[in-house]
Amino acid sequence: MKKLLLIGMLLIFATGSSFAEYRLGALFSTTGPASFLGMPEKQTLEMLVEKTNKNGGINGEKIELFMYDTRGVDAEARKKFIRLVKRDNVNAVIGPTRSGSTLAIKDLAEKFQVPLLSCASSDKIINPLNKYVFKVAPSDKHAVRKIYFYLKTKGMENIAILTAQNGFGDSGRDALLSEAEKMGLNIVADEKFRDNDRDMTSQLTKISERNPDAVICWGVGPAPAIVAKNFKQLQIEAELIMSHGVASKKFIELAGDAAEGIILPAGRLLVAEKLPDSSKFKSMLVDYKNEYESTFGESVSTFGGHAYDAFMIIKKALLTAGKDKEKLIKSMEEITDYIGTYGIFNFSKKDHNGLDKDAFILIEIRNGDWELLES
Amino acid sequence: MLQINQVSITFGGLKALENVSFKVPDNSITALIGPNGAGKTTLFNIITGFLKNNTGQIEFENDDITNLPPYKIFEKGIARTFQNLNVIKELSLPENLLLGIIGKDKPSALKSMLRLNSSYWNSVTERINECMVLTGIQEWQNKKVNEMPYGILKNLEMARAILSYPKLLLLDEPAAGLNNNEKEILIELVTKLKNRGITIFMVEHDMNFVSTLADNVVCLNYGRVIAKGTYQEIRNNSEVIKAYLGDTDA
Amino acid sequence: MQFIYSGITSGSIFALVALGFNIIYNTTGIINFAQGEFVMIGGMLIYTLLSIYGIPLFMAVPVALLLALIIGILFDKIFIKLVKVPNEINLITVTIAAATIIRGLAMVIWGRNTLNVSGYIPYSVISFPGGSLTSNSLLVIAVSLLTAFSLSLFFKKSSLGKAFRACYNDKMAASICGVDVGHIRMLAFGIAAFLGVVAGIVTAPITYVTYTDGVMVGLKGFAAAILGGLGNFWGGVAGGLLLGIFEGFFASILPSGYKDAFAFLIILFVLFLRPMGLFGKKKAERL
Amino acid sequence: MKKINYLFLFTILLILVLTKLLIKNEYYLSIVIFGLFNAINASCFNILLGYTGIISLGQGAFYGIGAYCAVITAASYGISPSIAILMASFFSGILAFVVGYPTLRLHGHYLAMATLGFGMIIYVFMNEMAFLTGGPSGFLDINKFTLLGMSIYGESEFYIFVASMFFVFVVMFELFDKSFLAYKLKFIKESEFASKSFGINIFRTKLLTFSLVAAITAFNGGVYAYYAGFISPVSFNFHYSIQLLTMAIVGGVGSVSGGIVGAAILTALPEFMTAIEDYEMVLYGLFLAVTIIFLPEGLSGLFKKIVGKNASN
Repeated sequence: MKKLLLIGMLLIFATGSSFAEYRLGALFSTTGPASFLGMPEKQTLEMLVEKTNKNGGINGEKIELFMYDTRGVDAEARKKFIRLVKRDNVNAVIGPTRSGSTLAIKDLAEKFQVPLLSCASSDKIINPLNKYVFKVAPSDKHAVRKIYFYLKTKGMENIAILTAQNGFGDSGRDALLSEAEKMGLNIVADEKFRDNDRDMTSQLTKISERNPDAVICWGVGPAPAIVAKNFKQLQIEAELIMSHGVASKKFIELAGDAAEGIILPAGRLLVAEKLPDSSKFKSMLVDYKNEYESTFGESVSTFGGHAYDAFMIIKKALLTAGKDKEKLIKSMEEITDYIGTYGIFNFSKKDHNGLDKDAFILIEIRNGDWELLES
Repeated sequence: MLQINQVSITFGGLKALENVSFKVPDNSITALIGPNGAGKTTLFNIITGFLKNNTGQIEFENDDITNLPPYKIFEKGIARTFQNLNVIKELSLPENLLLGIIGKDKPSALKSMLRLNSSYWNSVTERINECMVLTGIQEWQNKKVNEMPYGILKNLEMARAILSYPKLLLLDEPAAGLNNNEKEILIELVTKLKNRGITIFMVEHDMNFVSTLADNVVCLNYGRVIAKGTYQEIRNNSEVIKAYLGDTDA
Repeated sequence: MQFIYSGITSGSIFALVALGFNIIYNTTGIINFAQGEFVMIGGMLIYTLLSIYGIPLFMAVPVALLLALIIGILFDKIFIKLVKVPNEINLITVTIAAATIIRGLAMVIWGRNTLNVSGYIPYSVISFPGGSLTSNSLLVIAVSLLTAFSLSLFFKKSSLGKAFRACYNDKMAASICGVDVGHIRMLAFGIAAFLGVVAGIVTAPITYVTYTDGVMVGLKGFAAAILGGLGNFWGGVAGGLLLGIFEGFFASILPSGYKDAFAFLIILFVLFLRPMGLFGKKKAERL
Repeated sequence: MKKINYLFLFTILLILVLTKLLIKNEYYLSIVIFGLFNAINASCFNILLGYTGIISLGQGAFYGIGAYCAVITAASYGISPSIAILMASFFSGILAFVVGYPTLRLHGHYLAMATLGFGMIIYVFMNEMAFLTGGPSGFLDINKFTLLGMSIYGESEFYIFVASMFFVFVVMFELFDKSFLAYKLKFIKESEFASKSFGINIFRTKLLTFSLVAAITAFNGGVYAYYAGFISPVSFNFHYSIQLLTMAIVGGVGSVSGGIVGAAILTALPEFMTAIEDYEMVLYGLFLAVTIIFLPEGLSGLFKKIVGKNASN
């Protein structure tokens, strides 16, 4: 009985679609462990869509946004992607937040022939290349290279890594291990932690016994802040380096004094105001930052920047190509010299990311704020 | 039929049973009596394999069954009823009786699922009906279990035990909680069972009940056998009287 | 050696949560899957009182604890008491539902971000042989053990505590002797919530507060209670400390990715050897 | 012997066929497919909890083991997916036997803890054995699913396959429910003491049930993996096991329809709540709480009552 009713309801929902506007889909992980990556992405996109619509939309047509929460669960991302494509008939999809979720829907994007602009970092998203899948977040290896170059110039060779047991930490760990081999650095310790671990002293004690020159921690959420605190508590004499996963003011707030002196690779957005005036990124980043912070009353995060870039790219493509999916792909592949929050995007048929290692800059935390370590 | 040899068990220093020995002869009704805490139910649980005795052995039809798991002891032909009723409220009366059949016959699960042995199940239905008639519960078969009076539930348990065609039937306080009318029916039933060749061994408090039925009586006190014999012999045994009087004093 | 110190710190929290489990188990016979949520609520409450309303600490803590008692009692009134057929499995599932609701509400009220509570005492690192602890961790250990001791005194000495213990032993007998069992159960939830909130308050400066925190801490507390033997007061405390030390130990000798697996493996082995937990008594089965 | 409820089986079949005929939208079809996977898992959980009285919070692990084994063996040894699924199912059954051997001696909350611990251990291994499983980022190289040389791809084809699998499962479940086996298990659930003294080797029965259920769950997991085309450990963690518990309880334990109804409702529910994102968790919890508080026999119990009343009128 109930099942019949259910099907009836499903049918009513199924017939309610219209095709007037540009229909944009988005999948972000706004709950679950990756929520503090997903939330700024969601808010940024909402802000941009609203603004665009207020200013007359694209080619005079309004954008309708369909946005779902993946809860950080890959199966959920898959479900919601099908929903976007088959129920909401979207022209393109931005997201998902997490690498795992993106990989989970990679084949669907091809099957349904819908352009997907992922906000996740794993290299596997664009390699092997899938005609319909783009990535606006820089790859982990770019961040890792940036760190390793820095360590090399400082003459540090023995490195300990401490990575989160999730997709972010895992793909970071892969990059850390493979790039270390290429650049001739020694990984002296390879430890892990879980997102909900609340004490890392055991791992850090083990690390400190190996006397590394630098400890690189790759994780998101509150756990890296606890690593920073425990690191200080154990008085380990090594340089502590974090990933771009902590590039939000929240991290400094949580880690407090323990954050002082930590170095991390991050997008330029964090230090927008501190960029030299000559930087071509400055005005655009400051604008986005101010707009975001005044709209939502919280500090901007570089992850929101991914949504910003993704929206700008899709907007550009829609402006020139319209809704036709093949044309849309082609026009995205032709985008070059787009100045995004993470660097200059140069897409091509073979490169669906368009960023290089200069997407990242190194930042040091000093006096509770981000400072540019080098430009 | 059943022989208890020098059985002892201790619980954390407390001797619950001490060198208990007696026989349950073939085709008889034997009653185990004794004041509360004498170790009657403990002995029952040792016989049925739920407790492991420290020393001594138990023979059933000259087979050593000491410390066998409960289901093996049942397979030898010993069935029992319980002090606390073990019926499933959500199942009907005949369904509850199935337990006696399943354990005994061990029917093939696959055949049953694919319904390949319907003649067997027809015979089961017949056996169940027969047994309900025998125990006088057939008119309750369509009622819900939680609507049944206590006496019927006790008979249900009895019926379930009989269904497995046991050689030895252990009854744990069969008369407890029954009114006189129900007791009489029970006496009739137990006699019928004895006439069918089932040996009966029971724990019972009700002396009238014991005197009417039991061929032999064993009296336990503080874990030891203080007397055994016919009811008449036991009745005049001074130790038994002391044990019971002591019991009533307390 | 460091793993012992950090193990005792996290272990004393597991111990408090395990005590909460035990108290509810003893009065209702169920596992309260929302026990971890009480810990999260504790952190959230103290954050709200201190950081949002700016109430001084010496006032904020009693207010939070009072609220905890109220939350626990409401929990009993709303979820447990209403269940029409209060069998074990229905009650357990209703606590799962309650945990989901509490977590969802916390997300709506306090948002998804991790919140920071600043330390109650000045930060310092205290060195021990082979390791160190922060002043905040010491506070956690001290408060947890103190709470456990005062609770055990309450159960031993006060008449209300005695009524509790009567309920543990035999509900029927207790109610015949004039103990209002429903009342005791309500109080049990109050105390369990109280313990959770104590744990939440003391850990907040070390571990921060996120609305999802309750799940893991609840699970670990459950594991600790089982390890020590469900319903056994000091067993829960010992189970909590042991679990904390196991975790630290495995993280320090094994590839740390596997540490959780080994902590649970140990629990499984303990259960296989002692099916009623380390200090649990085998319940005499009524046959 | 109870009569087989042909009406129930026919209704299920009718719903499955109608779904195929009426739902053309692949999205809704995919939701139904997910629902069917959940329904099988929740029913399996129901066999354990509602019939045998085994509370297993590690069912997600068996689901995951099935999924991973099925895709790993196929990808690395070139075995055909359908054979790989069977192998995964067999392996999972054996594993359940080995795990169940010490575990099923435990009871109640201790058993719940042990199975939960088992689930956590498997979850850690799925994450950490990256060389096999791809780690937390998931397993990507899933072959196309073929059955007897036919390739099955896309929602519509998969629906036919999964729906047939589901129907076979329901028929088997119904046959089981109406066979003496269901009573045997219910006796064990109600009183281990009585069952033991009536000659039932309860440990062996429990162990076989547990293993068989694990094998079915793993089979289901294998098919799921090929349908999803991507798997990662989060899909099989402790939360999924708890979800199965809630599905079984909301639907009603101890009946064939319970797990199915529970899975249908709780799979569909979130789809209607996407608009109220922030309150989704609260509402989901409220729905659960209200069902358990006011409908002790679950939703299927409620339907039965309504149908029963109509019939008696």
